[in-house]
Amino acid sequence: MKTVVDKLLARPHTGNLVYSAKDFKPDVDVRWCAGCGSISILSPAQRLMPELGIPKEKIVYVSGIGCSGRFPYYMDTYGFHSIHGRALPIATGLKIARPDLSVWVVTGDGDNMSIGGNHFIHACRRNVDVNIMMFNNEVYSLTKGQYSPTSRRGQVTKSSPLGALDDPFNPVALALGAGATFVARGHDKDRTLLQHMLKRAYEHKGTAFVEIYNNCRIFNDGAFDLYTSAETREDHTILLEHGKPLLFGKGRNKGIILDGYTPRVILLDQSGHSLSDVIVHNEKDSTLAFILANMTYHEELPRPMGILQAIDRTPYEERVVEQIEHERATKGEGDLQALLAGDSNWLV
Amino acid sequence: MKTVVDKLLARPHTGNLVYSAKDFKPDVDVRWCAGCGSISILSPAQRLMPELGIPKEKIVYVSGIGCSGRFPYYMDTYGFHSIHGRALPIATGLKIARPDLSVWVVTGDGDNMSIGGNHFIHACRRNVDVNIMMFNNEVYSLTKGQYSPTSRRGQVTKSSPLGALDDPFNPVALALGAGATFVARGHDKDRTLLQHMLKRAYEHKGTAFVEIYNNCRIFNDGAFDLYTSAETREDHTILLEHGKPLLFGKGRNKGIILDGYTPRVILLDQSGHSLSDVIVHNEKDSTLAFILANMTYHEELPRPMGILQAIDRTPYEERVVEQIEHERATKGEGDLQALLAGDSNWLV
Amino acid sequence: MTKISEHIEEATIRFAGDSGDGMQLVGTQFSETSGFAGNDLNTFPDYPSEIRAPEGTLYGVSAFQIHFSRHPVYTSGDLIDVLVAMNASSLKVNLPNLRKGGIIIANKEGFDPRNLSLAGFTSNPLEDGSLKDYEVHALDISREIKAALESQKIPSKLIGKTKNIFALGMAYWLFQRPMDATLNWIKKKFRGKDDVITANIHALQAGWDYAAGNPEFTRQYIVDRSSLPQGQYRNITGNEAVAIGLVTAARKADLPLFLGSYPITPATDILHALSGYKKFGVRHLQAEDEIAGICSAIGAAFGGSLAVTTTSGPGLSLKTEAMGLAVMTELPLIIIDVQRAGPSTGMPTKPEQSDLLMAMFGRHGEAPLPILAAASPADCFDTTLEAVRLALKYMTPVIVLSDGYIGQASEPWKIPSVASLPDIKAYFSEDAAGFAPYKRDEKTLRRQWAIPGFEGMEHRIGGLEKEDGSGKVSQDGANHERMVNTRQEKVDRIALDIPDAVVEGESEGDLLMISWGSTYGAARTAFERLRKNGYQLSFLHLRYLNPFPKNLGVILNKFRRIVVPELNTGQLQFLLQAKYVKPVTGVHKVQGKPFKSTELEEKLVSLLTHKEIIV
Amino acid sequence: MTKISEHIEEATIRFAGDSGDGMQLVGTQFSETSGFAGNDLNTFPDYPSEIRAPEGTLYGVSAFQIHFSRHPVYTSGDLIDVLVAMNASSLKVNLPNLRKGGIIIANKEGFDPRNLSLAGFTSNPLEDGSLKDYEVHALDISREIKAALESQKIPSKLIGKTKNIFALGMAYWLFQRPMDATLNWIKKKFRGKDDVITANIHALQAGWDYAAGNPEFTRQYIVDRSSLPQGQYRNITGNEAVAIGLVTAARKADLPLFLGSYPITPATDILHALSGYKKFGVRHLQAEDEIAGICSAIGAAFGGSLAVTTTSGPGLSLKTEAMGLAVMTELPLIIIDVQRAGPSTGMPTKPEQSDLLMAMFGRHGEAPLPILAAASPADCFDTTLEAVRLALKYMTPVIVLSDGYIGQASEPWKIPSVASLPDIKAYFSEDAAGFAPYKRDEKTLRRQWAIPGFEGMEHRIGGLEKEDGSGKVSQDGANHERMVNTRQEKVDRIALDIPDAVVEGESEGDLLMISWGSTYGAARTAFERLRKNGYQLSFLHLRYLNPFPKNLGVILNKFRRIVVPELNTGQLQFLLQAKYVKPVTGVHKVQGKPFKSTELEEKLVSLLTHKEIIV
Ligand SMILES: Cc1ncc(C[n+]2csc(CCOP(=O)(O)OP(=O)(O)O)c2C)c(N)n1
Ligand SMILES: Cc1ncc(C[n+]2csc(CCOP(=O)(O)OP(=O)(O)O)c2C)c(N)n1
Ligand code: SF4
Ligand code: SF4
Ligand SMILES: [Mg+2]
Ligand SMILES: [Mg+2]
Repeated sequence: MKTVVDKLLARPHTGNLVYSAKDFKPDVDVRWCAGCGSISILSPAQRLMPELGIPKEKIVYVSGIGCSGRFPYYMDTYGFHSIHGRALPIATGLKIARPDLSVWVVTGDGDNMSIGGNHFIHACRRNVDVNIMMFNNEVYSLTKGQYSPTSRRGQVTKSSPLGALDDPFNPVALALGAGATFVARGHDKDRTLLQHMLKRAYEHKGTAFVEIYNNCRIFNDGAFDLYTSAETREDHTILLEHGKPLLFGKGRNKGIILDGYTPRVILLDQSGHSLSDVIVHNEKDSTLAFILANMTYHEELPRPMGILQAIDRTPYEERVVEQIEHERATKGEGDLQALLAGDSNWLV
Repeated sequence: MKTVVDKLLARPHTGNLVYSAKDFKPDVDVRWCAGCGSISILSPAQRLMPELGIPKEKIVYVSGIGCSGRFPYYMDTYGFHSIHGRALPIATGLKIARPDLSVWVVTGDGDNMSIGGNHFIHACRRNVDVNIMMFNNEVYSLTKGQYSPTSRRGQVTKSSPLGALDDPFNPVALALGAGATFVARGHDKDRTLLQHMLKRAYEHKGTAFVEIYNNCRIFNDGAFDLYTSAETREDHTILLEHGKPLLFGKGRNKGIILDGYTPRVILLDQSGHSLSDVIVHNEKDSTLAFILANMTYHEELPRPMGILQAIDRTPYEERVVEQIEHERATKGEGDLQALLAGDSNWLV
Repeated sequence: MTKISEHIEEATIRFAGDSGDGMQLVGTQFSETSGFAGNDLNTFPDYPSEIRAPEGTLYGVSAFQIHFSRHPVYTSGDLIDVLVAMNASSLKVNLPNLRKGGIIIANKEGFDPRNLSLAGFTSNPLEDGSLKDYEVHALDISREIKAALESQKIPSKLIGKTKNIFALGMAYWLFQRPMDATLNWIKKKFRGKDDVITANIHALQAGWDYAAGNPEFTRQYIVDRSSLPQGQYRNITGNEAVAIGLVTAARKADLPLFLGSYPITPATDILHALSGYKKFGVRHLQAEDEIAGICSAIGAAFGGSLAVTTTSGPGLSLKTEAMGLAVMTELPLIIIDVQRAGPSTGMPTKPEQSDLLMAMFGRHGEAPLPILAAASPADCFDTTLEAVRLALKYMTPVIVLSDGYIGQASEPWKIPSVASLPDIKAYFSEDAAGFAPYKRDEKTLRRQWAIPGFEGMEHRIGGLEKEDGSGKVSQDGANHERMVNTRQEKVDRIALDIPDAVVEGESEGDLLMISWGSTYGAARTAFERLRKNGYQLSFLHLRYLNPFPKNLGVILNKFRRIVVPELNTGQLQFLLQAKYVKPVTGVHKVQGKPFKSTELEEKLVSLLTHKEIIV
Repeated sequence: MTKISEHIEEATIRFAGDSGDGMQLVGTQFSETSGFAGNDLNTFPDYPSEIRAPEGTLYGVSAFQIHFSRHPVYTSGDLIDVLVAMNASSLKVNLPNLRKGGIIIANKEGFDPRNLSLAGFTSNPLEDGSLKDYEVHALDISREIKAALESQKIPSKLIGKTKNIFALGMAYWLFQRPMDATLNWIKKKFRGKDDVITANIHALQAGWDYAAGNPEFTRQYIVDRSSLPQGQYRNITGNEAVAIGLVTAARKADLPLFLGSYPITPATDILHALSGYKKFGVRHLQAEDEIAGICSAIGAAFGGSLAVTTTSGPGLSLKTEAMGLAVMTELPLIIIDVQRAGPSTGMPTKPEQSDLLMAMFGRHGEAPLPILAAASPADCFDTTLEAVRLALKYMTPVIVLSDGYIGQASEPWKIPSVASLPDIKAYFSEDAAGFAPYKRDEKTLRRQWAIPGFEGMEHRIGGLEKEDGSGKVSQDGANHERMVNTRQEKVDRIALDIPDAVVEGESEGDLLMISWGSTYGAARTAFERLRKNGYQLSFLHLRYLNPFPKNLGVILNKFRRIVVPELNTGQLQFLLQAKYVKPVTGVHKVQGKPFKSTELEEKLVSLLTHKEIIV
């Protein structure tokens, strides 16, 4: 049965549908520090929006608290700058209530991995169709520099003056362990890759998790240089491409093979290794995805960038709708008067 | 510097140190339903205690809320029946403050995977030396039968009269994704295995996670029969033993091989397969652990029981103590008067 | 054998036995039948916190009590007239509440040595004369059933399952109740299992016949139809009333209904009911915890749903931060708290009214929101509708307080026709031109409800303080003060939109009793009885706890003494004293049990006879 | 060039510039130096919520204010006497608070067209005469430094970094301050970087010389030593005072200290400080969220630690359920809430006093606990010690309320000798014989503290209601009521163990002002000034908000009018009215800023001149 909301939403979009990136730039000044990685993440996101070909009023950005949380103010769509760690449950309720919307969550390593950790793993499990952009700067920035669940062991911060004692989460491994269907990683210095992954995340039906390395100039400057700077990045990252062999390095002369279950680096055409020994990436193989995810903190291995896994599973909100439709199809629309009357009643 | 607590705890244990299981049975009647799996889990736990060879006052059981939460009342040690989902942070604080204690957490699939999920993954990451017994009955029992995060999709419960829409967590996979060092699984019908695993969990330095299938007679009866009943269990479970090939089935004539990264069942000495093709279990290999964990919901594969992974990583509380000792060794014991005086002060 | 049949005004019967004995079931049947018979009634199920406590134990006793009358009934009864005790423990536990001279129907099987010792009896009360003050009917139910059903050659394992039905049959005879409703129910419930049907039907009849044919039973009691207003009736519990109230309100407001909830006793029934209403398009998320429950509801509210979250005390504690967000974002949201005995886990299955001050103040910062409380099972329906009306009209979260007593108790409810129900309206933003998210309606101060999908109204909301009107983030001091006051003013203005408080009895004078929530039943009963006995006092029930009705202050000043009975240590008392700076006498009970009307009666009598104020 | 030097009673200087201009740093130096010079003082850092807001913006202005005097000082000053403005925005933002005739030292570089437009100036205030009411000294600091340091051939990028130090030098000249302390600090701070040291040393001197040699500067102001009691002093912020207070209390009680916390502005400094005190054996867990923070502390308390959790409003909201558990398990626990402007995220960097009612009632069920509030930065130390004393002596969680103002403000603190500090004792169970976890001390009602490791005292605690004494789980109604009352009584008895409230001024009469928390400073200043001006009024400061001092009721009844200034909409006012049923006049400010003493003064004067009660 249609409600007034359905009727209001049925009104046709009257304005132009061909947008440019700047249609998504509200005229407020961006309050991130000059040189903050977040600024470099914002632009591919803004450039992606016109590509979606949907009315901007159908797009919602939900964020938690953190520097990253300011994102919605800089994207001229509907937005919700919620409370710390709760962007995902809010987005979940919104998407279940409104499957017609394109729902994005912008969060941070503290917001999503620390206080929001439970909502994150349950989002991965439920597979509601929301796209998660996690700005990982390996520190709590808005609160001026404490270690986070992705900070490295030994990292010196305001709350770990003698070095952090925790080992970090491996966000992509956590997502896979929790049952996420779409898991990817990128960084603030490669906007093209980022825009591509965000597009894929948008197209993916179900929860899409994109970890984005984000350089915090003030509290953790250079944390990702090894993986993002022109000099070192070829040798220290590997770009995952579906169906392609895992090659990297200047001149792509290095590859990843499995010895036992453990990934190792080989030099092509040396020590008798050939291209055929090299692992071929397969987004649909969740075991491989986990093997790749586990490469993360091994300094002798390149850090995987790109889409680790993209498998299909019906999004949760579709199941909700199906169940309702099926029930209505078989039992008919609910009769309110009958509900009030109940199964057994009597006349006085 | 020693505090009064150190002094009080330095008092020697005066009583007998040779216990029997019944020394750990308080004289209260067990209020679990007749035939509840929990009762079968209690006894191996009680039988294990004397084996530990430590004074009972050094043992603490912390639980959350749920049927499983009653456990501490049935174990005559120190105990804390806390609030829903919070047993782990309480145990974490206790263990960091008191590394001398043997700290056990008893929780349920709702308590630990639902409301307690964040504390669970952070415990796995931090690796505080607590032993987690998760009673998984794939339902919320104390609240009289709603589906839980480990309930199967389609499961009909009071809160899913038309079938649950969620896919379940795979608790062992989640633990691995979160970085757990010790991950095991058992069930209420095999007390010997259970007692053995709990012993190993106790010996493990760091967070030990033991998922225990627990039959709820009232709200989810028979959920695990396939894996626990005498007729079916050999064919539907596989016992993981370090260094041993993965064999199962009546007469252990079936084995698990990897085809690509995917486990498959083979019949030994058929279709040209021999024992040498069969995977050999290695508790120290976290990739293998994940492969095995992923077998969980594949009905054509046997369900792994036993210890999936046991790797070494310094427990968090030891790091805390080390950091303090090191600081004291290098900078000396803190001088309170100096702390009050601060770096810069003046005379009036 | 001649039997006397006596007309009586009212009676209270209690079925008590082991968790496994099916007492809840026969209790429900007896109340349905009493309803059909035109009585007004009130029931209360009373079960152990253990799921299946060991058989025969004191803490394992499960009971169901029905108070039925030819007059209006407001409580499930103070004292028991007829106690059906299936075992020794259920006798032991309930004897203290049995009226002297009351009837005991005891199943001897439950009084074997093991049961007696579990109940802590040193000798068998059925034999040692300790029950001489009561009319005791002891029988071996199984034997009687076997005897009666011999002919039917019914498998004896089935017979064991019909003991409760046999007892029900006896109870029906005792009150001359027609059995057809139950007979139909049996046929429906066990459709397909013919042997079960026959067994039960015969057991029911056998129970009736046993009493009829047994010289011990000399009297039948007839409770005549009550003068309930004409109409179609059903029995309804408070939790059911909330659930269908929400569906109704959503239909009335023409909004989709969203529930974000996490199970918790005694609120879970609401989740259960709503999860079954798929036909009505209800979307529900059983969230990972209470925080996700309310946050998902906030998200759904942002999307244009009538959003609801349901919980009990511990869950309300966890929702505090998100409630503050709902206050700040000024989104409509219904928060239902079925209170239980705290603090902490407390006594989860027992009712209490101790969340009022937390509902009022349990958020950091200045975060006011409206609070309503339901007075009875049926009133849960109306209160829910009213909460929704206010939430939508003022764009605000609203807390509805119920409790474990009215949530699970039931009473007859006159089924309203949908058409007759009050209108409820949602106010969506209409015009993109000049749109601003915090532009307010002048009268209600309601802000805009512009949901994603509305073209040209793209905007951002959140937890940071924002500029009034534009809704832009603002950290300006003067603006903050204005917003804090506006949020308060918005709630205060609701006082102009709700009915004035109504005083019953003397319109002014010595003593005014004020009840709220489930205290209503006992308070009204006591009030009416005292009035009947010629006492001069007044009575007022408060549904609206924040804001208070606008005439409340004036009313308070018309009385020398204000008395507030509460199942807490004086929370409404505290609010009234703070707001009206007038001393209030509290009557407090914190035992995880509702007031007995007699308790209040005695208290009031002593107050009315000693004139000095007691604070 | 002759300069007059004038002795003045007190002054307020404010250094204002971009986040990057190092204003906090020079502000700190100026206050240290003023301390050394024997002034009493009070400082407040005032920085934007953005980490590094864009340069030159209004919202990016970062400032540090110092109020120093030869008399006792209780606030960081109402009006600014000297404003150092490094750019146009910092002038724009602070002008409203600059005393007419006040001095402006402006860095011309910050007044270029771009800066002017960012600040919203249409013309340059340094030139358009709009500042004629002030004494303006405009100069191009970089140029002056270059000129002065030419000889030193210092790399110009370094020079850019010394502008703030140059300005500091000017300020030092203005108040004839010795510079040695700052010189030493420079040498210490930049040890190893000789060029930086020289650059700064010369810049400082250059600033001094510039003022000294500049005919525009005709006057130096001398604020003489105050009559602070003799002793060793330091500057201390409230957050520092809490941190070292906790370490001290733990030492005094001879307990290990455990902190379970999650970062949140403005409380995080306490976590920062304690995480550095490893030498003192402090164990801390930066938890995954506030719930884990308090729960880990509860676990540590169960294990025998002095357990603490620190947070601000949103975090306190999240801790509610666990606070209830701490109340139920009766474990000692210190909960520190550094309040900020709410509701929800609100204005995170601004102070407010709006968590009082939540601290009091923000838990489901009846869950009373003691509440203390600190009055000033230094008072945070004593209040923390007192909170620990009560937590251990009564086995109860205790909430300490501070706020973002006193948390970050600093004042001179007379360094106590450890020996002189009050004793604090932990009460552990001694005897396994006859041990029961809820056996109580008769006087305090304190239950047993038997920690794991104590032989023969194995027991279980938890959130379910338990039998008094034995501590066994009990769902018995009478026991529950007894326990609810006992938990309340235990808190109430603390009133017998704390100092009586003290009235200053008239011991009875017309008007009594009651302050709590950080309102103390402005209230006392206003009170003393009014007394000096011959007004008759009285003043009382409340450290203990639950329970209130036992003589408070008696005191209230001695006055016709009670006035309570609060940075909220009347929360203490509400508590007083509810408890003492006496009307209280509230003075409310909810602007994320502390009261100015002059605001209160005016309000009080109007009250004192219009005698009718205002509620
Ligand atoms: C309930 C609550 N707890 C704590 C805070 C304080 N807080 C704000 S942001 C933040 C951490 C942010 O870290 P991250 O998510 O990594 O964001 P970043 O600033 O690094 O982008 C914290 C602890 C808060 N606002 N609310
Ligand atoms: C804060 C809070 N929320 C909800 C509840 C209600 N509750 C008690 S136990 C439980 C779920 C228990 O499920 P599980 O952990 O699987 O334990 P089981 O009873 O199945 O052993 C819930 C939702 C509670 N006690 N506290
Ligand atoms: S503090 Fe770090 S993360 Fe935050 S805006 Fe500045 S650079 Fe970016
Ligand atoms: S309800 Fe289920 S889990 Fe709980 S005690 Fe009974 S059988 Fe065990
Ligand atoms: Mg971060
Ligand atoms: Mg369970």
